[in-house]
Amino acid sequence: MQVVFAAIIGMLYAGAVYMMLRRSIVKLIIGLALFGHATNLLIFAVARLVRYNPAIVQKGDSAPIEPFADPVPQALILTAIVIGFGVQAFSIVLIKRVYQTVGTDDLDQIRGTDS
Amino acid sequence: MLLAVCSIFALSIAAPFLHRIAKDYCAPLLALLPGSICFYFISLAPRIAEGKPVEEKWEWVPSLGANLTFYVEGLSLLFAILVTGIGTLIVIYAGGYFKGDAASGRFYSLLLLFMGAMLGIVISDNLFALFVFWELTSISSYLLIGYNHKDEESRSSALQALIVTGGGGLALLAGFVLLGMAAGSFEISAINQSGPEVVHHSLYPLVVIGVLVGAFTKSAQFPFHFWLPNAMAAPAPVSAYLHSATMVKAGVFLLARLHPSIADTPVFVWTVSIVGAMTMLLGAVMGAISTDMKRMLAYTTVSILGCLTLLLGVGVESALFAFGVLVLAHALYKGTLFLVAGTVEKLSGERNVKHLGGLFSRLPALGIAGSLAAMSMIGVPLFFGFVAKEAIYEAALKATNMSGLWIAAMVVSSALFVAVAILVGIKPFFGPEVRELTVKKAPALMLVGPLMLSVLGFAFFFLPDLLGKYLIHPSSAAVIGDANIIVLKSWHGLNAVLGLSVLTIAIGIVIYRFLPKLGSVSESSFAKDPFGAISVYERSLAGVLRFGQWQASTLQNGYLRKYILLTICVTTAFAGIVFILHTNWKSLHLTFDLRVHEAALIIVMVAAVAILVRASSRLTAIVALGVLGYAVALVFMLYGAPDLTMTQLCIETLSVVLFVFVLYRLPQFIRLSRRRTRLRDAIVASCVGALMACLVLVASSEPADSHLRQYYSTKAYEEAFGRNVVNVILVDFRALDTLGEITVLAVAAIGVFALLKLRPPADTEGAA
Amino acid sequence: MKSIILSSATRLLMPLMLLFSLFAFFRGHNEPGGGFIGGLIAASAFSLYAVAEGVEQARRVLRIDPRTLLGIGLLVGLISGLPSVFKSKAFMTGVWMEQTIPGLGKAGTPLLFDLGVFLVVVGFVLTVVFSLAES
Amino acid sequence: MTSIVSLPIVIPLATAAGMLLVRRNILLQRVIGVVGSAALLAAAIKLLYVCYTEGIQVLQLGTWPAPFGISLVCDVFSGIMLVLAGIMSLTTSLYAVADIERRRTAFGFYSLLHILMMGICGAFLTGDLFNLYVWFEVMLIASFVLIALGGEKPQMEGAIKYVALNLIASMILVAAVGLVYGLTGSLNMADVAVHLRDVRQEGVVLGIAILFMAAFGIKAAVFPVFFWLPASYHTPPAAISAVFAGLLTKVGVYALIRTFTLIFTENPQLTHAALVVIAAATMLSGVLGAAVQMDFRRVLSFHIISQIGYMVLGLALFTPLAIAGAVFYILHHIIVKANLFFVSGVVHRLRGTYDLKKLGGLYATHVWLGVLFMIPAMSLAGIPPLSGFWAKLAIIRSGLEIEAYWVVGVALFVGLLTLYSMTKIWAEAFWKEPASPGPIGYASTSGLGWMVVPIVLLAAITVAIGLGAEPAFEVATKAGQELVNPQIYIDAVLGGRQ
Repeated sequence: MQVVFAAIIGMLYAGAVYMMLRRSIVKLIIGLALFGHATNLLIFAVARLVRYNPAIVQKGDSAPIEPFADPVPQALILTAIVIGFGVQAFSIVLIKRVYQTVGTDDLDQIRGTDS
Repeated sequence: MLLAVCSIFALSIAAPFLHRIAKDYCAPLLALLPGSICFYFISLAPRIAEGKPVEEKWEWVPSLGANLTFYVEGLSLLFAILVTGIGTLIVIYAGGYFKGDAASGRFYSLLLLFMGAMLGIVISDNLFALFVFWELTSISSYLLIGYNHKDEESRSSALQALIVTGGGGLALLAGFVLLGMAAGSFEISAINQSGPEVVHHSLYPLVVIGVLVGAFTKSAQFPFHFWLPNAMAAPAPVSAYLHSATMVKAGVFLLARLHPSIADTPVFVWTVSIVGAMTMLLGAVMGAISTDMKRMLAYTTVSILGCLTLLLGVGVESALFAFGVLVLAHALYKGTLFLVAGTVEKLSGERNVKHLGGLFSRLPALGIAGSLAAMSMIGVPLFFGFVAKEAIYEAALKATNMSGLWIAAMVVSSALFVAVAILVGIKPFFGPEVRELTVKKAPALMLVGPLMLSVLGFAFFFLPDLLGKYLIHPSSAAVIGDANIIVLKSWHGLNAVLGLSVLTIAIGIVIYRFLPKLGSVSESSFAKDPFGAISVYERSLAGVLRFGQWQASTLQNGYLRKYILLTICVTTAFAGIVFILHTNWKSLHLTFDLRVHEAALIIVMVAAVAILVRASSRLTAIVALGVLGYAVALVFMLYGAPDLTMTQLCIETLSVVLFVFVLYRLPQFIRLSRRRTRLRDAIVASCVGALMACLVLVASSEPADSHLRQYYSTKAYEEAFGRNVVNVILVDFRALDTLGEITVLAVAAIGVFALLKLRPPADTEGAA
Repeated sequence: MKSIILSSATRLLMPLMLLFSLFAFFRGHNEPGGGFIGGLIAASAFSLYAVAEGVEQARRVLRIDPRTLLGIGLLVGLISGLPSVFKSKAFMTGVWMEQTIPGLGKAGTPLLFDLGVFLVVVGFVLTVVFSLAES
Repeated sequence: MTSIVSLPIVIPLATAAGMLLVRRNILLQRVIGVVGSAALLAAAIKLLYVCYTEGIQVLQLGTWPAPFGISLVCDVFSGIMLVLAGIMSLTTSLYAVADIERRRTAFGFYSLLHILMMGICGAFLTGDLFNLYVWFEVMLIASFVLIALGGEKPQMEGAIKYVALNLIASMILVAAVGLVYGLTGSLNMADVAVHLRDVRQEGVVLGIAILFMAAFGIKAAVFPVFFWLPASYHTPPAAISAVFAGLLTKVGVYALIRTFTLIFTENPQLTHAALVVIAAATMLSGVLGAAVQMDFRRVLSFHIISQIGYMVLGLALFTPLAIAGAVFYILHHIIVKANLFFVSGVVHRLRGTYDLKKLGGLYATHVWLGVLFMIPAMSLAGIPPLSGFWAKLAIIRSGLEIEAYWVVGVALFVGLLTLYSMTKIWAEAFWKEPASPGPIGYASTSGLGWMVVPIVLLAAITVAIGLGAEPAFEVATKAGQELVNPQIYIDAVLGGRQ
């Protein structure tokens, strides 16, 4: 299971990088979104995947019943997802505006500020 | 001491304001301060002559070894008197030179800044304090050379001087640090007492390189000499003060000051002597074949600096004695000549010696000053220059190595000086009138300096005992210790040295006769750039800039995908190599147990990614991305994370909506990259993927050790009163993360709003 | 594109969704849910309304500019951390009421904090949706 | 009362959130912006004083003990950085009164500035790796919006590069944090430092170290991953450029120093040796880029990179003096670099352009501006007795002490080129005769005083920490001592719990 998930994460990273290296500004954003998925899964997988119960304390107990999944990475991923979403929303609108002001979605033609 | 230096700095800051109030009376007022400091130093002479140096210590930055310690012995005293004394006269002179110039307050400010710094150099005991003042002189020199800043040539000369002396300064800094490390102290007095420790230290070669480069650049030694003639773009007071009497002597001063601790090796002796002798000859030749008065004086200054360096290389007692005499004599006659030349230029607008002549009737006082100084420079008896010349020949005769060679070089260059002195100091006044010049009347303030200096150059010939006892002898004693007392004499009687002096003058007059026939030499390429030092400087500067241009346009090429590519490649390669080399692959535990629904989910994800990267329509891509997102949500569900699943589902939906909303207005995908590029990108991408996969595998095969998990799950309900541990973590255990997270959301919203609603005003859009 | 079906469906759906969002919010401390999910649901309710009735109308119903919600939400989140400071405990320490509120369980500053999250999420989604729709 | 440690986060957030509620009142926004900054500065100074005199201050948020809650930790290094953030916040707020026009202010400039400050201060304070990532994101999103705020074409072009490359850095960072959690089961930096020593797979630890280096390196703009900086830093208004140039990249350097003195210290012959090479290349590449630029702000932008190299070098040399030098360098550079950008803004105000070819003649007309430019410019070039000299001296001295001659040579050469490019600006903008006498673009002197006050303030600080370097250097030395002895930090955070 570990191996398969490691491979999937690797594939997501590879896809993300490939998309980011394209010239289209839209693919860049898609690449970043993929990157986000890959990273979330990485956090999830590296903290051990277990087919356990969620970490919820049942009525009458004082702690979740073992075995239960580690809640820490879940909290981290939740934060990361939300942050990622906020950033992504901004980025999407940004590229829309970039396209409107610059008039192209070809990144190779957006070079005005470098030289 | 500190008070002296600081008061000059304070005056420097006040000068522009003072100038605004006092106008043309400003200069004499300003001169009061350096004048009184000069008298203070003169009053120290008897005490120092008795071998009692004046010390003063102030802590500054002790953590780095930098303190404001001052240590005035004979050498410092000689230089301090020169700096303040000539400085006084220069300030007065500037009062006439800049008469009526409303902006000249800045000039006084810079000049006083320089004066304070120069005084600091000659009296500092601490290496870093000395360095601080050293760099201040470079900067003030830069600003003063470029004083006529609208002139392109002034600016580039100023830059040249700054780059050369600044570069040397950096070498010097390294040299100082190493010297301090080798000697165990950053105080020069302590270093000089440490005996042969420095010379035998393994750092010694580096110390010598650093110190010599610093001193040679500052004192315009070959091959760094070229900046000095170009620095003549500065106004005359600056040339006379900085580039003749004081700043350029800082280098040789430094070598003299450090002489006791670093000079006692063949490497030092030979390098310094040879560089000095070469510079001496080169400067004299160049001076003689030039026709521009200021350049002639500048080149002879280079030559004198070479001679001083040579004397330090020779290093015997009489050489250091001669060093002191020559410093004094040169300051007097060269200062005069620079001021005379500057005055002539200012009043007549001409500084080519070919065109000058017969000015005595119109500028009698100046003519007297110029010819007195010229006589001193020639070395005519009854002038202090004669004493100096005798002293250096004497020193060369006593040299322990290559004595003959040094004498020959000295005679040749002194003979050339004769020609220069006649051309600059005598011919303009007493020579035949070459062309009609309109000459203005000389303001009195401009005459005080030249007359005073030239008269002193005459008077000192008759005061050998006084000068020898209180100035010259203490200065050489400071360098070499006072084993034997050499008496300064004006007249040695008929001996070999006198013969040499006579020979020098004779050759000099012959050269003066033949010089007009060499006139065209001054236009030759050799005269403009002897031995190609300038072109080396220019070519290396241009080379550095071309390389800079190349690397900037190569790296910063504007292609975002190349930036990303390089960023990712570097990271992956570096992390990958380190990781692979240091990993123990045998201890991995790999698990493969996959259930059917998990396998199905994975196939969906693989398919989604495959479709995504190959998608040629935006809609396909967005749908594939959405499917992938939902699949990830399912993964979370399978492994015990319901909160994540819900959040992921919600957010994925919102994302898809947002994508559709916005991206639909953007153009269709076109396949822009070539096949080879795509292949390259695919390979890079695969490497990244492989690395991350391996990292995950190895990291998760370490034994699990989550003490956080245990703590949170037991405390969640009992102390934080929540059953959903994930949510308790979010709002309590790690609430700060969540606070940051909602801040991100809030800012993103502000950003989206601003992007959509805040458009630039139409006019700026056009301008940008 | 105003459709009567959508508009009447919205009028029915919106209160329900808002109620549900409160439910998700309050149950979050003990079951999956919480301020974030709750906020998203509430925001969708208003978004739906904006689609059905137009942004103008939605803004009017909301009464308060979504960007002000952002500010309030952040302040609420921040303020929830302060009571503990006055009890000379560390910033952001949970302070709980002694009694439990029937149906909700214990109330305390972490819930207030979650309310801040809720408000910011609503403000975020609505700012984005409204300004996109208006542009 | 360790809750004071949280003030540098609380104050900017309260200020920013408060301003969201008074969006329409520009005057009120400006007042709150300045007052909030002053409060931040006051809190930071107090905090620095406390941790200088009493040692490391730790706040366990929510009273959950480390490593379970999030710790806010303030050592002297953090304290210095916070004070600098306060100074930058205050000066930028003042400068922005005149520099940021009404439309940008109305769209939340001050809120964004304070949220940026919140993120920066959070990053300086946090003792938790994931929390560090969160603060980086707060900082980043605020900077995204600030760089794009106004929507002018160059801003858009710069923003897309800035956003893309910085997001990659964030992704690398969060992946690395995830891997650390997988390895150690902990996120608290002190705890991680302790547990990472026990990990048997050295390869993965080093791999993670490199990922951190890359993530922070991108943020700090080191060679060869600095592209986003010259592409974007000269596009927004001067006030924004200044706070970015001064403070923002230094957060990356801060994080590098923090992680590579506290967490990844087991293998310095690999990690720190690599940093030496990176530092040298960064110094050179940046200064070479700067030497050939012909735009005021672009010269300054490339210089940031070059100077980052010095700071990284201080870390890489890894001796107490070198690290103190790096800290002092950061301190000096933030003040000086921001000031230069402020000056460039005034020049733009007066002449309507940043193009050095078109500028000129300012020395004749505005001597005071010349003086105000020269102070930070010469300080940047390391001319004594200004602050930059001591910074450079400390690093050069420590380099020579451990016989790293070649890199010292590079550093000295870079110093010379720095001097060259500063004098280039001087000669072109101040000395040279301008091509045309009047302003080239939009020029206005209204409200100029608001822009000059911060410049004078920062110049005074530069002179003060140059002439009176000892107190500042003593603080930096204390910071350096704490950094080279990570056990002090670990003990302070974890107490007896190891």
